[in-house]
Amino acid sequence: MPNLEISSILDVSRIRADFPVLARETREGVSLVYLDSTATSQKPRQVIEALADFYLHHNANIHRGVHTLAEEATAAYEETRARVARFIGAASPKEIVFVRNATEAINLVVYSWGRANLREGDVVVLTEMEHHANLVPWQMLAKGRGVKLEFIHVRPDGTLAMDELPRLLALKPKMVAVSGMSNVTGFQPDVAEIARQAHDAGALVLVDGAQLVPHAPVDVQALGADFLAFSSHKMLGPSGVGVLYGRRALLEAMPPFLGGGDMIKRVTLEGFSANAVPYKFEAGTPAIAEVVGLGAAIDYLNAIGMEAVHAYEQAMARYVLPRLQEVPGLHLLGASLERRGAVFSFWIDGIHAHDVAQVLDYYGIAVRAGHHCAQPLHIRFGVPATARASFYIYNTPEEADRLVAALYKVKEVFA
Amino acid sequence: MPNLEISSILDVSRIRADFPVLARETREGVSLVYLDSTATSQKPRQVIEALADFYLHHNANIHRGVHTLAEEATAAYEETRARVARFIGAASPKEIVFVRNATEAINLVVYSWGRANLREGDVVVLTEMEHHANLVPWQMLAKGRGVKLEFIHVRPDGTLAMDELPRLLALKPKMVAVSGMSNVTGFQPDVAEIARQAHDAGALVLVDGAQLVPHAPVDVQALGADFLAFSSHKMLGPSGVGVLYGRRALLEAMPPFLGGGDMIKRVTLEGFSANAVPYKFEAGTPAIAEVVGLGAAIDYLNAIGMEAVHAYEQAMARYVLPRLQEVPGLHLLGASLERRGAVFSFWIDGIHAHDVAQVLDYYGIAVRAGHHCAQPLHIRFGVPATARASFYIYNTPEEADRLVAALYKVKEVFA
Amino acid sequence: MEDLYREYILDHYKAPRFRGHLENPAFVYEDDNPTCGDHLHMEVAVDENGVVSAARFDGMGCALSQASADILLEHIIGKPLEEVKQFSKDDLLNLLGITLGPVRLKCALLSLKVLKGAIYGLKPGESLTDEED
Amino acid sequence: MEDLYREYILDHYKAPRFRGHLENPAFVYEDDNPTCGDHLHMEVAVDENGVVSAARFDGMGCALSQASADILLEHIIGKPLEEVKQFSKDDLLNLLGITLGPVRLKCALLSLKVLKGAIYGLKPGESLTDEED
Ligand SMILES: Cc1ncc(COP(=O)(O)O)c(C=O)c1O
Ligand SMILES: Cc1ncc(COP(=O)(O)O)c(C=O)c1O
Repeated sequence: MPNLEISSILDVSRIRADFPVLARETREGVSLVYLDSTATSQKPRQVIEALADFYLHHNANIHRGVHTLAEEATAAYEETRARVARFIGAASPKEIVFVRNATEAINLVVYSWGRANLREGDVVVLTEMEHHANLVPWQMLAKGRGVKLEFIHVRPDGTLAMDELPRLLALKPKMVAVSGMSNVTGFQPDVAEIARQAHDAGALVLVDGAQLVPHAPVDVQALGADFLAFSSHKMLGPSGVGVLYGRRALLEAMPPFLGGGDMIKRVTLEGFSANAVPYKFEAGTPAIAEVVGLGAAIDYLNAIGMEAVHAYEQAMARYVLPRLQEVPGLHLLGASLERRGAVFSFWIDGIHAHDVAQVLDYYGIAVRAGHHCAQPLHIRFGVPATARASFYIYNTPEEADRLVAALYKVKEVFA
Repeated sequence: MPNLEISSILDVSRIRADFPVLARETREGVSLVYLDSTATSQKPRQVIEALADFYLHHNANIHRGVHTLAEEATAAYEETRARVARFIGAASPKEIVFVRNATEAINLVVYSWGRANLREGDVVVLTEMEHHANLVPWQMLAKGRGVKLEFIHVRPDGTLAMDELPRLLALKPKMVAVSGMSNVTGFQPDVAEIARQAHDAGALVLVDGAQLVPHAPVDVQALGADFLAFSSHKMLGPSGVGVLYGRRALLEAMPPFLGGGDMIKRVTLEGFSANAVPYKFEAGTPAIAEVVGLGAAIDYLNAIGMEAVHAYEQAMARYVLPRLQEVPGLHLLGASLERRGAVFSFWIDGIHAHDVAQVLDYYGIAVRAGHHCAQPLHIRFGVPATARASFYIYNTPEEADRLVAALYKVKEVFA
Repeated sequence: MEDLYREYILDHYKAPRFRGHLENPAFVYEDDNPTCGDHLHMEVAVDENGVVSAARFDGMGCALSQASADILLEHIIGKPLEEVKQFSKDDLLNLLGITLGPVRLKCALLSLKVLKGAIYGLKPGESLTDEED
Repeated sequence: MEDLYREYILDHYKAPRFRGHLENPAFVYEDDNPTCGDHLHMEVAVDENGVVSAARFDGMGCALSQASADILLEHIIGKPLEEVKQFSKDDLLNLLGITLGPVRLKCALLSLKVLKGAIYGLKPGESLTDEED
C-alpha cells in the first residue's frame, strides 16, 4: 500500500485544510486538482493572513521613518531577512537581497557582477536544462561583449552529462551557473559536486534555486553556492518577491544595479556613493508586505520541516512515475527516479500538450502545457511542448490517480 | 469655517471607515494620525480583500497556463493592465509595463532606452528637486559614457526656475526627465508646458509620476509624457508593483532590459528573440496578486474621482500651510500655495528633524524625517534633513490641528 | 467536452481541408505562439479580380490553433481580399462559436495573425501596428 | 517623553561634555547616517600605556546620535584601548538605557560605528568586516 507509506510522512489532510483554494471547484461538481505548483504554489491561510495583518495594522514605508508604524514595518521586513538567511544557511542577513523573483536575482548578478568581471573571451558554463531565466540574461551579456557560453548537455534520461564537466572547466570559466532542480524533468543535479569541481577550477557558482529551495533543504555552505536565486511565489509565499543570496565579499565588491532611494549613502547633483550591502541592491520601495508574507511562508515550511517536504515528494515521485509510464503513448522528459522532484513533463503521441491540458482541465486537473520556459531542453528532446504535472506538499496519491485516469480520457477524445 | 469648505469636497469619515489601520493606537490611549502617505499610502479594505480573494480563489501563474485558474489569473492581470491604461489615458494597454516600483520603471528606461540612445556628449535635463530615483540611474549611465546631466534649478519658494529651460533646451538634450510633483515641497511643475518646449527642441519627456499619479488626474497625452513612472503603494495599492508607461513606438524600438521567461518569443542555446511589448519588459513571474490589488486601488480612486482627490488636497494645503507658518522658528521647504500638493517639509530652528518626528510620534503623529531621497534639494536649501507631513484623502483638518499643537510641544521639549 | 472541443473543431483538427501548400502563392507568412510552440505557415493566392482564389496552411500545434486555421481559410476562400482585410478577431470567434480565456485566445487567433501578416505583405518578424489590443 | 528622551539623553544632547577637537589625536574617523543626515566626527588620543587619554566628537544630527556620542566618549576615556575594542552594541544600549526600533537604533549606534572606525584605523569609507549583523 504505497498510499500508507506516503501518508506517514506528512499529514496532508491537515495541510490541505490550510489552503482554502484547494477546496474550490473549477466548474459545478468538478473539484480542483492543482498540479501546477512548479509554476506557482498555492498559499496557506497563514501567509494570506500575514499579508492582511501587515496592511491592516502595520503598513508603512521602511528604513527612513522613525514613527511607530515605520519602526514596526522595518522590524518585520528586516526580521524576515534574518529568517531567510537562516532558512538557507547564509552566514549573515546582509547576504540576502530582496528582489522581485528568481529571474531578477539572476539578472542582478549578470548586470552587476557580469559586467564588472566578464571580458571578451571569458567563458560561462551553463546547462542545457536551464530555465530561460538562467540562460537569456547570460545571452544578453555574452552577445554584447564576446563572452562564450558553454553547456553541460542533458542525457536521454534527463540527467546531466557530468562527464563533460572537466572538459568545460578546463576552459577556465569565470562562472558556472546551474539549476538546482529542473522545472521540466525534476532532475536535481549534484550541485555540491559541480561546485566543488568549479571552485577547484577557479569559477564562481550560481545556483538557480527557484525549484530547489521550495522542495528540498538547502544550505548554501554545503551546496557551495556563491549566489543562489529563488522566488517566494513558488514556496507558499506571495508573488512579487524573490531572493538573491550572495556571498558577502562578492556582493560588497559588486557595483550597484538599480539606482534610486535607499541604495545610496550620499547624493549630490554631481554623483552618489553607494550604501552598504544588502541595501546597495534594493533601490526604491521594496515589496514590503510581500517580504513579510514570505516570512510567514518560511515559518510554515519550517514547521513541516524541509526534510519532510523532500521525503514526501520523493515518495510521491515513486508513486506517480510508474503509473504515468503505464499510459500507452506517453513519453516522459526525464524518466529517472534518481535525484528528482515530483514534477513530470510528458507528451502523448499525436496529441498536442495544449490539448492534453485542456481536457485535463475539463476534469478539474490543473497542469501546465508548453515549453515551461525551457525551450532548449524541449528542442533537445525534439518536442515543441509538453504537459507538466507537478506535486507539492498538499497533493495526494488520490490526485495522482485522478490525473492518470483523466489521461486515458484525453486519449479517447483524440482517438 | 474652512473645515466646512473642505468637508464638502469628500466624505472623509466614510473614506476613513475603509482604512482599518487608521483606527489603531500607536500606544495606549494615543490614536494614530498618519501623515506619511507620501512615503506610502494606507490601503483600503477593498484592496486588501482583492489580494486575499485572489489568493483564496484564483491564484495561478499567468500567460503560460490553459487551466481554469491560470485563465482566471491571466484575465485578472491583463484586465488590470487595461484599467491602468485608461486611468492615465494611455492609447493602449500595450503601453503599460508592470515593474516593482517607480524606481525600477525609471531604471528600465535608463538601461534600455538610455544605453541604446545616449552617446558621449549627449545631454539629459533633470531638475534640482528630483527624487534619487530620477537622478541616480541617470548618474550611473552618465558616468560610464560621458553623457552630460543638466539641471533646472529650484527657486527659494520651491518652484522651478522655468526661465532656465530655453537655455538648457538649446543644448539639444535627448531627454528631459522631470518629477510631476516633488515629494518634498509638493510643487507640481507645469509638466505639459515643459513637455511642449522639450518636444519642440527634439527631446523626449519622462515624467516621474510617483507623487503626481496618486494625487491628481493624469492624462499622458495632455501631459505630453513619453514615459511615465509610478508606484502602486503610494496610490492605495499593494507594495511590490509599479508601472512604466511608454509610448508604444518607443517601447517597441527599445532593447529588452531583464532577460528570462515571458519576455521571449523563441530561445535556443545560441540566442533568443524578444516578445512583443509589453511582455518584452516583463521577465519572470510578475507581482500577479499585487497587480490585481492595484486594479482594486484604481477602482477605489475612480469611485472618488481624481478631480475630487486633487481638489480635496488643494483645500487641505490651503488649510495647513498658514497654520504651519505660524509656528515660531518653523521653516518650510517651498512655501508657495501655487501648484502644490498637501505635503509639507520643514525644519525648526535648533531641533533636528529626527527629534521633531520622534516627539510627534509620541503624540501618535506619523511624519517622516530625513532627506526624503532628495538630498540635492536639501543641499540647495542648506539643511541636511527635514520633517515631512503629508496628507491624503483620509486625512482631516482636525488631524492637521493635532500636528500643529504637537509641534508646539516639540519646541517645549527642546527649549 | 463542452463547447471548447465541439465536434466542429475536433473535426477540422482531425480532418483539415486546407492543410498543404500552393504552387504560386501571392502571400506567404508564418508565425508562432511562443507560449506553447504552436506554429502556423500560410499561403494565399489571389486572382486578377482581387479575390482569394486558394489558400493553404501548414504547421503544428494544438487542436484549437490548427482547426482555427482550417476554418478561417475555408471562410475566406472566394472572398475579395479587401473584405478579408477587414475580418476581425470577433468575426473569427463568431466563426468558431466558442468563448475563450486569454491564454487559449492566443491559440485561436494565431491563424488570423498569420493570415493578416500574409495579406498585408509583412516580412518575417514584422507585426501590424494597427493590430487591435 | 517616556524613556527615549529621558532627561539623561536630553541633558547630554543639550550640554555635551566632549564636543570639540584634540591637538594630536591618534585616531580620527567620521561617518554619516544616510537616512537622516546625521554626521559624526571623532578624535581619540591614546597614552603610552595604551589607555584612551582623551576623546572628542563633532557633528550634527538628532539628539540620540549626538548624546550617544557624548555618553560613549565619557565612558571610554580612561579605559585601555583593547578593552574599548571589545565594547559592543549591547554595551552601548545598556549605557543609554533605552530600547529602540531598527531605524532609531542606527542613530544611537552611529557613535559606536565611528569610534570603531577610528580605533581600528579605518580609512574614510572603509567599514569593519567583522561588524556584527
Ligand atoms: C517623486 C518620487 N519619485 C520616485 C519615488 C520612488 O518611488 P518608489 O520607492 O516606489 O520606487 C518616490 C517615492 O518616494 C517619489 O516621491
Ligand atoms: C528552474 C527555474 N528557474 C527560474 C524560474 C523563474 O522564476 P520566476 O518566474 O519566479 O522568476 C523558474 C520558474 O518558472 C524555474 O522553474
